[in-house]
This record gives sequence, C-alpha cells and structure tokens, in this order.
Amino acid sequence: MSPLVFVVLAALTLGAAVAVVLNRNPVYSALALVSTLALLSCFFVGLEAYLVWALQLVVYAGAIVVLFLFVIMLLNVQREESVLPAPGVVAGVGVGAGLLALGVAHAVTRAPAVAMPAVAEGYGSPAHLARRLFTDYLVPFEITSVLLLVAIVGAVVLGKRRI
Amino acid sequence: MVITVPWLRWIVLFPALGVLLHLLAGRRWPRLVPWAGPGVVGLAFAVAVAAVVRLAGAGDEAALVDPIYRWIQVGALDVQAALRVDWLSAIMVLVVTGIGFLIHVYAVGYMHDDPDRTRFFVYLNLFVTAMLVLVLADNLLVLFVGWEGVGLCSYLLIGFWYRETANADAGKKAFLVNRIGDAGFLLGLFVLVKTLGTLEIAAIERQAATLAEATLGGWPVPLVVALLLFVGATGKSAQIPLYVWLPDAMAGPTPVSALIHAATMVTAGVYMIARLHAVYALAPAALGVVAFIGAATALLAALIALAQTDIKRVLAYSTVSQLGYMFLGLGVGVPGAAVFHLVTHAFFKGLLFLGAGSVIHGMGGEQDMRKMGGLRSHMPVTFATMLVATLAIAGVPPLSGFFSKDEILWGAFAGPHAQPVAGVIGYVVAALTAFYMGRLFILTFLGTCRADEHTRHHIHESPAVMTVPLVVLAVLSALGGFLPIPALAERVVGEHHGPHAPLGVLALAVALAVGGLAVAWRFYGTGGDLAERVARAAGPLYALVRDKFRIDELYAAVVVRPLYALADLGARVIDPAVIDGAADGAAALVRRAGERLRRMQSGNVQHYAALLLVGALGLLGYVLTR
Amino acid sequence: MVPLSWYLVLSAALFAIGVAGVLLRRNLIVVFMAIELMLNAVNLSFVAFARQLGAEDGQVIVFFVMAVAAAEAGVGLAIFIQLFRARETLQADQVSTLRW
Amino acid sequence: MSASVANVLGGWPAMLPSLVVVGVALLAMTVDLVWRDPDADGAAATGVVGLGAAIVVILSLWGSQPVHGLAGTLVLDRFALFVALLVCVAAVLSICLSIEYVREQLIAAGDYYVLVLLATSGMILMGAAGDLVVVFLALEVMSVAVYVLAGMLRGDVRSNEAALKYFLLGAFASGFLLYGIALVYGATGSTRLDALAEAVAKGPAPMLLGGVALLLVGFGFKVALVPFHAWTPDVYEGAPTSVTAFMAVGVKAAGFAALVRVAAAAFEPVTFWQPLLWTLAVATMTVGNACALVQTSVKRMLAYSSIAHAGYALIGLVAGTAEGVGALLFYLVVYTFMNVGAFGVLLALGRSGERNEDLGDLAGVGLRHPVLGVVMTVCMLSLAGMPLTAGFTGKFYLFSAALDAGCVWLAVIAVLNSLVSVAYYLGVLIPMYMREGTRELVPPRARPWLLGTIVLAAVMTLVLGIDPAGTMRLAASAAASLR
Amino acid sequence: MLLSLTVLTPLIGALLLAALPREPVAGVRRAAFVFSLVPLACSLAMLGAFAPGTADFQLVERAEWIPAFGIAYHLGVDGVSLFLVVLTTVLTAIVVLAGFGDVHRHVKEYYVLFLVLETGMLGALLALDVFLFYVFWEVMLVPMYLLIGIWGGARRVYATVKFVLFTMAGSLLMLVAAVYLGWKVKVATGSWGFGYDAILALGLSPREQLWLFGAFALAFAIKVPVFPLHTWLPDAHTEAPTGGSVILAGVLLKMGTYGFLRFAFPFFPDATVVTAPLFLTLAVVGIVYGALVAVRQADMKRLVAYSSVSHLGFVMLGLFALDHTAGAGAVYQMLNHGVSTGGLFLLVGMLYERRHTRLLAEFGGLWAAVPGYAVALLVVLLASAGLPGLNGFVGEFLILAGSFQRWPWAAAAATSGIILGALYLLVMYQRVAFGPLEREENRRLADLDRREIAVIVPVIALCIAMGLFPTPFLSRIEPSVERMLARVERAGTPAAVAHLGSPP
Repeated sequence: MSPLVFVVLAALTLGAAVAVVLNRNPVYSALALVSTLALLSCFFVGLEAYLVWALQLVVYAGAIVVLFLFVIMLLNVQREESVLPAPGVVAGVGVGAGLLALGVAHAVTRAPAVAMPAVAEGYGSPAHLARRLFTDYLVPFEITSVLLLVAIVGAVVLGKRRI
Repeated sequence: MVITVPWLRWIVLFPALGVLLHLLAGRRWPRLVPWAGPGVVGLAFAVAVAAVVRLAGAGDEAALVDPIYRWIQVGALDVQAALRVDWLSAIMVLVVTGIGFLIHVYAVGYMHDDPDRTRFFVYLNLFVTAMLVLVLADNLLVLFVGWEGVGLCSYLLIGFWYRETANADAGKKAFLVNRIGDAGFLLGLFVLVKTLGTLEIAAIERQAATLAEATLGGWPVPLVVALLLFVGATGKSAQIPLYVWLPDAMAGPTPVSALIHAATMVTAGVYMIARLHAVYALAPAALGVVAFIGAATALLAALIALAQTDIKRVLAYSTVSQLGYMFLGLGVGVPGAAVFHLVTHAFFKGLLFLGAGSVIHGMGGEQDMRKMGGLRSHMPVTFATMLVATLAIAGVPPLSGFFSKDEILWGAFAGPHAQPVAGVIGYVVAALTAFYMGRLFILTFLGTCRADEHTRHHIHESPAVMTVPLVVLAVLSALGGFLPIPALAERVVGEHHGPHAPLGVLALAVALAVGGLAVAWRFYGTGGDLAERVARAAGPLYALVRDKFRIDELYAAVVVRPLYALADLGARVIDPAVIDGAADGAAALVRRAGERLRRMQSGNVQHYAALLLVGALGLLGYVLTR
Repeated sequence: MVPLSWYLVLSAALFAIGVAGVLLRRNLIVVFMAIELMLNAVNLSFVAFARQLGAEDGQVIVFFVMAVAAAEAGVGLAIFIQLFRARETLQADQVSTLRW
Repeated sequence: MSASVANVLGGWPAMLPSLVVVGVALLAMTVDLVWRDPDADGAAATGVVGLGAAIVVILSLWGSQPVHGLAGTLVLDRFALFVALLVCVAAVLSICLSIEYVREQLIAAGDYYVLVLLATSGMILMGAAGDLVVVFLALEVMSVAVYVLAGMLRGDVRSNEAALKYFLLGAFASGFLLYGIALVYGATGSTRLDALAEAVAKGPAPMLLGGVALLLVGFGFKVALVPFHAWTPDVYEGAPTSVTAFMAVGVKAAGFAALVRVAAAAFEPVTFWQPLLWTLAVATMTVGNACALVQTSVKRMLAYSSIAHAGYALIGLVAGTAEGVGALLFYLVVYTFMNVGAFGVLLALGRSGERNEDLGDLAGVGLRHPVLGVVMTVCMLSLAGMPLTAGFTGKFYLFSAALDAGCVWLAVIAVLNSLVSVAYYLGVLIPMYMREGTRELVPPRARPWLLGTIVLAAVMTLVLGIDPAGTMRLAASAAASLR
Repeated sequence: MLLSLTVLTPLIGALLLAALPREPVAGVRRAAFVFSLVPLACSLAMLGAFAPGTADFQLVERAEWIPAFGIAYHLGVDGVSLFLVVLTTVLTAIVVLAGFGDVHRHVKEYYVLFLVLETGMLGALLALDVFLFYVFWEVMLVPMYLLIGIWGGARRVYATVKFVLFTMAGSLLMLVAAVYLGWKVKVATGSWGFGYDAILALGLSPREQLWLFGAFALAFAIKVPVFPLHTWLPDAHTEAPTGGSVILAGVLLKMGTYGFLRFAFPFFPDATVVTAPLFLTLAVVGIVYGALVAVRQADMKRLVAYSSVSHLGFVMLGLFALDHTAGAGAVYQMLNHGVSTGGLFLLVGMLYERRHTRLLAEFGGLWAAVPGYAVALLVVLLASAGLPGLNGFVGEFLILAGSFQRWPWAAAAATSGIILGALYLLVMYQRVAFGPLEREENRRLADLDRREIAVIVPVIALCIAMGLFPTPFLSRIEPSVERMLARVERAGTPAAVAHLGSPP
C-alpha cells in the first residue's frame, strides 16, 4: 500500500469513525460504523490478510452492525436532544482520548521504523490460518464455542418475555 | 536491751476484737455494747500496765518488742509489723488506753440514747486500735497505718451524725486536710527509704550518721525528712497551715472531741517528732521551723479563741494553741517537756471537753456560751471538775499545766535550740489562755442563767457514769504535774538537764495566769458591758478575730476554687472537647472523605468509564515515563 | 510501502476516537458502537503486527475478537432491549438509580 | 513452528477441569430441558454434583507433574489447580446459596445454573491460561455469563441497570485489555506468557510496558482496583444478591488468578512495578474503606468492602514474592468463605420481592435468629480481620509477605485501613444486636440450602482462622508452582 | 495441661451454655455460675502448683500451631501473670453471680459472652507466643463490644464503638510490629518465629526498637488507659452493664500494663529507657488529671472510671520507674485495683439495680436506709483510696517509694494523687451515704441480700487480706518482675543510652 493511498484511506476511516461518534441520529451512526469497518477492511487487504478482510465485511459489517441497526429500529430510538455534553466535558474527553492515542503511539513508534519484510508464500491464506487455528489456537477456538454458547443462553434469557 | 514480749500485741488486739465483736454481735445483743466497748479498752490498759511493769523491771534503756509478722518485703525494703514499748511509747500507750478507757465509760452515758450507739463504739474501738498501732509501731510504715487509721476514725466520728450535711462536711475536711499532711509524711518516708532503705525506727537511729551525710538534690536529707514529716505533723496535730480542720471537727460527739481531738490523736504529730528526735537532732533548721510554727499556731489559735462563743470551739482553738506549745517544746529541743505537756494536756483538755460535754448534755444540746451561765448550782460536779481543769490549763500552780507549760517556756530560752522570740510569744499566749479559759468558765458556770425557760427547766447534772470519769480526770489534772514524765521520756528522747527555771520566771508565769483570769473576771464576771465596749472599740479587728482571721475563706479562694476550676476544665473542656474532639475529628475526617469519594459514584456509567480512562492514562504515563 | 508505525498510529487514533465516543455519546447503542470501534482499532494493530512479524497469529486473534464482539453484541443488545422495556430510554445519563 | 493436531492434543489433561465443568453445564442444560421443572432443582443438583466431581478431578490431579499442554496455551500446575478448586468451591457455594432465592425470585432457573457453570469454566481457564488470548477469551466467557446473571431479575430495573453498567464498562475495559494484548503481541511476536516473560527479561521496551499497563487496566477492572472500580458498588447492589455473592468470590478470584499469571511473567523487575502496585493497593483499600464507612445499605457496603479487600489482596502482588502470591491465594480462599456467609445472611433476610439490605433491616435479627446472628458476626469479624477468623490469618499472611518484602509502610497503611473497616463491619452488629426490631423474617429453617451454606461458610471461616496451616501450605505450593 | 484447662474451660463452658435451652433462666444462671467455678478451680490448682521463689515461666505448655510461621500454642505462667489469672477467674465468678440480679434480657447470651471473654483474658495473660497473645488480646474485644452494646445503658452504642475503635487503633499497629518481630526472627534464624525467647534473643537496632516499642506501647497505653488516650474509658464504663464494668476495670485495663511489663519492656529495653520520662510524665498527669476530673462527675460510674485513670496512672508510674520495688508494687496494684475498683462497680451496680440511676444527686443519707451497703461501700472506697491496712496502700506505697529512688519529682507529684484520691472518693461517699435521707425512693431501698453479700464479701475479704498480708503475693511477684526488668536495667547504662542516639 502506497503512502498516499494509506493517508487517504486513513483520513476517510478516521472521518467515518468521527462520524460514528458525532452523528445525531443513531441510524447514521450505524451507517458510519459500517463505512468505518469497510474502510478498515481495505487496510487488511494492504496487509495481505485476505481472510480477515472477508470476515470483516461479512461478519462484522454484515452481521454485527445489522444487529445494531435492527435493535435501533426495533426500539425506535429517538435522536438525542444534543449530541454532545457541555464543551468543557468534550474538551476534557478530547484531551484524555488524545493523550491516550499519543501515549500508545509514543509507545509503539519508539521501535525503529523498519519496512515490513516480505512474507512467505500463502501468508494469510485460509489453509494457513486454519492450520494455526486448529493447532496452536485449538484451546482458544474451543473456548470461543463456549463463549458463543454463553451468549446464546444469555441473549435468550434476557430477551424472552416470559420464562 | 530489747526484750521480745509476744503478748504486747494484745494491747492492740483487744480493741480490734472489740470492733469485730460490735460489728458481728452489736445488732443482735445491743446490751453487750456498753460493757464491751469500754471493756476491751480497759483490757488493753491492763495489758499496757503489765507491759510497763515489765519495762520498769528491765532497766532504763530497755524496750519491749513484739515482732508479730513480716508485713511487706520487696527487695531491700523489709517492713516488720512489730510493736515496741519503750518509755516514750509506754507513756503514750498508758495515756491512750487509760484516758481512752475513761472516755469510753463516759461515752456509755453520753451516747445512752443514741440509736447508733453500736456504730459509735465500733468507731471508737477502731480508733483506739489505730492509735495504739500508731504509738506502738516499731516501723514508720506501721506507724503510718495507725496514723491514717486514726484519721479515718476521726473522719467517721466527726461525721457520726451524718444526717447533718455540715457534720459530714467537717469530717471530709478533716480527712482531706490530714491527707495533705500525710502526703508530706509519705514523701518523708520515701526519702528515708531512698537514703537508708529501711523504715524501722531503731534502724534509722542506728544509721543517723549515714543520714547526716546524705543529700538529696543538694539538700541535706535530715532537713528534708524532718520538714516533710513535720508537714504530716501539722496536718494531724492541727498546726499552721493545716489546723483548719480541727475547729470544724467539733461537729462530732463530745467524747470524740475529748478523746481524739484533745487527748490522743492530735498529739500524734508531737509523738512522732519525739519518736524521731534522732532525725530532728540532725536538722536544727527544721527544729527552728517546728518551734516557730508551734509558737505562731499557739498565738493565732489563742487569739481566735478569745472571740468564739461556741464552748467546744473555744476548746478546739485552745487545743490547737496548746499543741502549738508542744511543738514549741519540740522545736527548742526539750521533747521531754513536750511529751510532759502532751500528757497533762490530755488530762485537763480531756476533762474540759468531757465537762463541756456534760454541760451540753445537761443543756439539751446547747453549745452557745451566751445562752449558758449560772450552771454552778445545777451541775456541781461538772462545775468543780471544770474549775480544776481551767486552772490547770491556765497554768496556776500547783496544777499540772503549770509544770508542763513552764518546762516548755523555759526551754525556749534555755533549751539546746533556744528560741527566745518564740518563748516570748509563748508567754503572751499563756496570758491569753488564762483569759479565754476564764471567760469560758465564767460565761458557763457563773452569773445568771441565760437559757430559755424550757431549757432551764431541764438542766440537770449528768449521771455517775459520766461524772466519775470527770472526777478521775480532775484528780489527774490536778496532780499530773508531779508525774515523772519528762524523766521517763528522756530515757528515750535523750536527756536534757538544763537549769531549772529561775524563780522570777516562774513568778512571771504565775502572774500571767492569774492576770489573765483576773481580766476575764473583770470583763465577764462583774456584770458590766466592758466586753462589748472593747469589742466595739476594736471594730474590724474584733470581727477579724471572731471570723477566725478568715483563713478558711482564704484557703477556699487560693486552693479549693482553683482546684475545682481545674477539674472543671478537665471534665468540661479537655476531655469532651480537646481529646474526644481530636478523636471524633479524625473519624469525621475519614467520614467526610468517604462522603466525598462516594459522590464520585454518580451513577452515570460514562463517568465511570472516564475514571477508567484516567486510570489507564495514569498507568500508561507511569510505565512510559519511568 | 508504509511502515508498521503508520498502521499503529492509525490504530491508536481510531481507538481514541472510540474511547471518546464511549465517553461522549448519550445513546447507549452508539456508545456500544464506539466500543466496536475500539475493538476494530485493535484488530488493525493485530493484523499489522502479524504482517510485520510474518506470522498469522495476529490474524487468528482477530477471528477470536470478532467472536467476542458478536457475543458481546448479542448479550449487550439484549440488555439494551430489556432496559428500554423497563425505562423507555436508552440515554446513558438517565440510568443512574444505583449510585453513591 | 506449527505443531500437528495430535501433538497439541498430547497435553489434553490440562483442559480436564474446565472440560468437566463445561460438560456439567451442558448436562445441566439437558437436565433442565428434559425435566421440565420450573424450579430447576434438577439443574442445580446436576451443577452441585458435577462441580463435586470436578473438585474430585482437580484434587486427583494435585499430585501430578505440571502439564504445559495444548501448545502452551494451557498450563496445569498447582496454581491452576488451586484456582480451579477455589472457583469450583465458590460456584458450589453460590449455587447452594441460590436455590431458594432463585425459586422465590422466579428467575429463569435452568439458565441461571447453566450460566453459573459456564462462567465457572471460564474462571478455571483464566487460572490455567498460558496464553493471553486464552486469558482474554476465558475472561469473556466468565464476563458475558456474569453480565447476564447480573440482569437476571428481569422485572427489576436495578438488576437491569447493574447488567447494563457491568456490560458496558466490561466491554470498554475489554477493549483496553485487548489493546494491551495487541501491544504485547507486537513487542514479543507471541501471546504466550512464557514468551512474554522472556521478552521482559531482555529489558524494558516501551511497547511491551505499554501493553502490560493496558493489561493491568483490564484486570484491574475485573478485580475492582481503584480507579477501575467504579462499576463495583452499582453492580453489586443491583445484581441479584446470590449473583453478587458469586461475583464477589468467583469473578474476583479468577481476575486475580489471571492477574497473577500475567504478573508472574511480566512484572519484572519488581522494583519497577512495585511503586505502581503499591499505589494501586493503597488507593484501592483506602477508597473502598472510606466509601464503605458511609453506606447505609449493607449490600452496597459489602461492595465497597470488596474493593477494599482487593486492595489488601494486591499486597501479595506488591510484595512480588512467591510468599506474597501464596498470601494472595490464601486470602482469596478466606475471602470466598466470609463473603458467602455475609451475602447469605442478606439473602436470608430477604422476602420475595423486597430488598432488605439496609442496616435498619437487620434490627434485632442477631438475638431473634441466633444462627443468622452468629454467622453474620463471624463473617463481619472475619472481614474486619479479627483473630480466630479466617480474615485475620489471611491478613496476617499478607502482612508477613509485605514485611518480608520490605513494605513496612504498606502494612501500616493496611492496618489503618483495617481500623476504618472495623468501624463499619462491627457497625453491622449494632442494629443486629443492639437495637430492637420487629420485622418478621422467613424463618431460616425454611431455607435449608441457604442455612446450610451460610453455616458451612461460617464454620470454614472459623476453621481457616483457627487452623490455617494446611490451607496455607496448599496456597504456598500453588504459588511456588508459578516459577 | 493445667494452664490449658484454665484457659479453655471457660470456652467449653460457653459452648455448653450456648447449647442449653434459654429457659428456665434460673437454670441458665446456675449453669453459668458452675461453669465459671471450673476455671476458678483450675486457676487455684495452678496457684497451688506454682513454685514460689523463681522467676521462670512455669507449667509451660507448647504445641505447634502454624508451623510455616513458627507460631506455637505456647502457655506459661510466672509471678507477673499468676495472680492476674486468679484475679480474672475470681472476678468472673463474682461477676457471674452478680449478674443474677441485673441481667434479665438475653441471659444466656450474656453469660456465653462472659465466658468467652474469660478465655480471652486468661489466654492473653498466659500466652508466651506473641502471635498467640495478639489473638487472645483481640478475642477479648468482641465479647466486650457486645456486652456493652447489648446490655449497656442509653448511650451504649456510642460507648462501645468508641471502645472498640480506640482499642483497635492501638492493637492493629501492634500487629504490624508483632509481624515485624516474627520477620526479624526469620532474618536471624532462617524461619519465622513468634516465641517469647526467640524474640528476646533478637538484637534489634535502637531505631527499630523505638518504632516497635511505639507500636506496642500505643496498644498498651490505650488499653491502660494512659492520659490523653483515656476518654473511651469513662464512656465504656458508664454504659457497660455492671459485670462489664467490673471486668473492664478489673482485668482488661491490666492487659495494657501487663503488656508493657511482659512484652514491651523486655523486647525493647533501650526504647523503654529512652521513653521512660515521657511515660512517667503521662502517668503523673494521668494520676492528677483523672482524680481531678473524677471530682466533678455526677455519675457514680463515671467517677469510678476516672478514678481508674488515676489508679492506673500509679501502675504506669511503678512500671516506668524501672525499679523492681516499684514494679512489684505496680503488679500488686494491678491486683488491688482489680479487686477494689471491681468492688466499687459491683456496689454501684447494686444501687443501680434498685434505683435505675447512678446520679449522685439522686442519693444521700443511704446510711440510714441501707447500713450494710454503706459499710461495704465504705470499706471498698477506702481500699481504693489507699488507706493503710487495706490493699491499695501497699501497692501505692511500693510504687511511690520505688519510683522515688530514681524519679523523686515524679513520685512527689504523684503523691498529690493520694490527696485527690481521697477527695473524690469522699465526695462520692458523702453524697451517697451521708446527709439527710430525703427521697422517698431511697427510704424504701432494701439492704444487701444474701447473694449480694456473697458477691461483695470476697471482695472485702481480699481488700483486707491483701492489705495485711501482701508478702505471699509479693514473694511470688517480685522475682518475675525483676526478670522482666533485668534487660531494661542493663539497657539503662549510659553507654546504651548514648548508643541509641546514633543512627542504626
């Protein structure tokens, strides 16, 4: 990915992210979120993570955000009277979040900026990923199944009207 | 030579058993009390006489000792509860048990109708027990047991008629003032323990040399000890500045006044100093203090006595005054004379009090001399015995007071530590004594009766059980001057053979006594209003004397009220406000911090998230800047 | 080629925007969206690191993160629905019965 | 680099405890489906029996050699077993505590027990994790289950609010945790804890340190360290009391287990981390105690007190020694029993549909219901750290570790905090014993499970206070297995 | 075995009592009394088995408790603790008997707590392991907290919370210090240890000594209580039920002074020597201050409570004089105070049972109504005031005479306390017993009944016996006191003191 493309994409991504936060209407926020996720997936392509790219679009942007939209619609949530709290609070949060970003950025950029090395053949391919997933990451994978079970039980328990 | 005599303890035990007997059986068999009360004292007297006989047979320097048991032993301090009879304590023990017995007998009559008679005899027996411990003690700590014990009994007996708050107050005052003295006494003991490691009187005498050299914080120990012990003596024997309790102590029943506040307890200080003459001999300066305090007390009390109208109060101040004489004697180095006066004073002052009691008894409780008069005809025995006593105390020869007083006064000029100024005061006091005693006697017995009709009707002579002791004491008061007391006492307290008083001096003393009585007669016996005129002429001075120089008020202002103010400061300010304030304040601080922190818990989930962010920033900041 | 650090800085910025969104927005669903933003920012870091290291672990982890996100979304949205049923609101600042 | 599936599975026993518990959860779910009993006692019974079996399994593994199985993602050492044992016991106690409560509150009973069991499996995995991803996922399993549990009183807005707050903040904190994992991954090239330890040994790198700091945020949230504690009082107060008990004992223990695992790998050198942990510990215990002091709701007070106790427990990590970790583990055990007892008494005070958690609701209970009184007294004394109760031996162990590590002032601050805590713990006894109360209670005998559980908790609190030596030995050997 | 029996029989009694039914109350009371007699018998057997003339710990028992920390169940008795143990068992039995009259609510619980309390007190007195001591020390606290809080007066909650917080404020720091000592043993020997001898064998630097002494001393000073840490005492005493007050004054306060002598002095001799002037000053201030404030109290219990402050000031003076005459006197005075102040509280309690007030203003002239009571009150008051021939005097005299050896000014100032002591006690006595009997309620008062006589006669007998025959006590106390002070005396050399000034 060339620097120019990166910068443009990054700007768009950040803009979309800010739109998620600043948009008055939750539906628009959700749409901005979809945009952000989609834009992010472009970086995954740039990083040669094709499977992740696909999943990002399908699972994340597709399934999860749709779930959001669904709930928003279901609950018919009104738009907020004002998007943001008092300017002082906003400034404070801005400073805090900025400091966080700066701090993390400071930490991660202290390492010498070397160009990314070339990767082996098949990097990011489903086969490779699957192999890792079922060997080194077998336990996490299994735990994920438990997690999803918990989520199902939980969502059912909380969601259903009568026991 | 010290002889072990294991039965000496019975002198103390008999009265103690009396206490127990009265406590246990007094309520069930009240008729036992009038017999047992004096009886046990009589038994003690008998044992004491036996002891004296034994002592007399053992040579001049001998002493009888009864080592009963080891009381306290810690480290080097070893306190034996032992009794010791030498000639000094022998004299005292005879006085205590002998006069004690007479007064017990008298009390049987005096307290005949009192519902609390049993309690009275419990106290009285207890007093005799304690007093005997005091005089027989071989060890200063044991002596102190008796010393405080008599104080306690004094407290109880003064407040015997406890329903009157004033009586209870007087008892309390007596105990507290005595305690002040006792604190001094204790300090003296501590110094002795520190210096010598013992409180055994004989051992202290043996180690006099060590004592003489010792210093405490730069002060010679003998001086310190002598003065501290003297503080104790001023309390017990009612000397300046601690005499104030004794006049109030007259609130007790009259036999008590006679026994405790005239004959025995109040002389404990005199006895103690005589007992420790070896220590005082090492501190001439202390002796000087003793002499002057004694003289000053004698004068002050005599002056106050001039203007009192309560018959017992006059006698009380007279007692204070006479005790002053004794201290004067001790101070000028004639302890034998002091002890002599102690004994004769016990006779005639005991008699005076008992006589006064008889008068009060006869007058139905009246104590104001202004409402008496002309009792001679109603109470002949009392009148006669009181006359003897008055002449004795006034110093009219050849009655006992003449001899003992003279020895002291002459000692002031010719004694080993002569204090002529004090001696002069002594002579002045002698004249004053004759005057106020004459006044008392005249107002009470002579002239016409000033009591109201009802009282006058009931005036009667006391029963034999009361008058017989009066007569016995009158005989003693009259003839006591011929007892060889000084010689006997000096076997213990060290001989003093100064020249006898020259005839001129004796004549002066007699003249002062007779003169005092004569002036009293002129004032009160001739029916004129001279007394009132003199009083009016003296004006405020008279009021000051009548109000006892306002010493009580002075003490209240200088000691009592500041003390209570301090106590209030503690009770109302320091404890609740300062200390608890600090503790509660700390608690409140934590609480307030909790309240403040709790307000951070606003309930808004985003605030919590913000807090979390702050924490994350803090952690990041820490790790990235370290 | 863009160096790793660019991705990481972008990731940090995204994360910060997400954090800001969590703190600022009143609508709880949007708040939750902001949390999704944070997760995605982290995902970017994972993938970038994976690329830098030449190993796929980072990508595998992203799968797990997605699963977690899905699980959380399921439960979280159920909680929101319950909340809305009870209170007729999804405003963060109106849910403060429990406090102090 | 990548191993074959067969190789990976060679270390399967490392999964055994959690597998058993997951299996029990599934069995319970099945039982609940088959046996259509609204009270779902079948599920509860399955849970209790199954957890009992899990405990047997755990104990049988105690003597075996440590297993680093499944490509190093799971570790079966004594530490893991100890944590597994602890959370299983906590889960059993929580279930027994809940039986009558669940029945009375008309909670979806089968799901309740299933979620407790699934959360327990997550907790076991947290203690056994050898990889940060496992830590993260296990933590999510536990958390998601507990979010739901917190909101299970469906008609109760407070329960819902608790679930909401816990969920939102939990997800938020998970983001930080995940970011921390990402940075650690970036710095070390792996998410394995042993790789992390190796990287740390090489010297401090900013990215690594930043990552560990963010990890600490995530764990700090779970164990409720100040300033990541703010959710605790609200969630504890709002959640169903039986769930609060489970959170207090289980979630906290598992959070600490994971924290200790990570700390063992990452907190080197000790001198670098000690001031930070010191500050966290002091802030946590102080804020917790100060706030607890001014509460009038016993439940909320216990919530703040759980914050304070997290501060005490952290002392074990501040010490940075095996002894300290042993003390921490022992303290977690102690804390489990005394908290179960305390929350159990609150449950016993409750009647269906009423919240009976204020100090005033305790009036006169101590003398009218001596069993409740004695249990509450024992638990409060233990929480306050009075001798002959477990709380005292636990604190003693912690203080000894702190002094051994030279942290004298930390111990002093901790005891000053204890003094504050004495005020409110013993304050609970004031209404219980020193005021008259007339409120009718459900007689404790009517709830045999609850009664039995709290009595057991009180007895254990006393046993651990009087004869702690055996459990201390277990904790010490568990701590020793970490390095 | 004997010591364990003494310590544990009350606890066993408490458990048995707890298992008994609540009703009939009379049966519960009788059972409690019997249970209180068992430890009394054990302690008397211990007294018989005690060999006088040696300073060592006797009848020692030891068993491992928490081996990982070298903590042992280690009991032993010496002259310092011997009579305090007997005092505890005697007072508990008396208090149980006294409780027949004034405890009518929750009788069973009352006695259960008392017996538990007794175990705590006995254990603290006999423990030779610092950890064990601390355990028993705290065990005392809880029953007393409840005793005051449940059976106390109107302000009982305030009083009992204050009591607990004050006490805990000190004792928690002592815990840290104790753990530090255990750790020092580990540093020195390789394994943790809290044994008495092991800690004595430590070579603590002077600076450490000062800190540790400070922690121990704070705990003990609050318990004593030393001015200005005493304000919990009047409240606790006033609000506590009679039995609580008796035990509080009779035994609990002694735990502080006992702790100084048993632990603080021998463990930290240099620090003891250095801080002695401070504590002497506080002791003297306490003597005078307590007595003065007592004078102004309107409530009898409060008055007696402040008198305790004053009396315990004497004990502190005796201890910090660091002289074995004074030390023996101090230990003796602990016993005396236990007997006489315990007796005072019993008597005040008897009055309270009858009139439900303790205000001095409500009384007066009681001698006429209840002469037996008045006599008993007089004797006990006088014992408390230190009248020679009664017990208080021996202790006070030894303390003052002993402390005068080295600290004449302190002793002299303290002597003023005996004047003030007489003042407040006589004020109290006068207001109660003397004066006119005006109030109708007071006129109808019943004199002591048989049970009350059985309660108070042992107290009076002890007052007299201990006043007249102190030697059997002192001969057992003194060698042990000497042993406790021996290290301090060695430390008191100028070289050691100079050494203390230097940095560690």
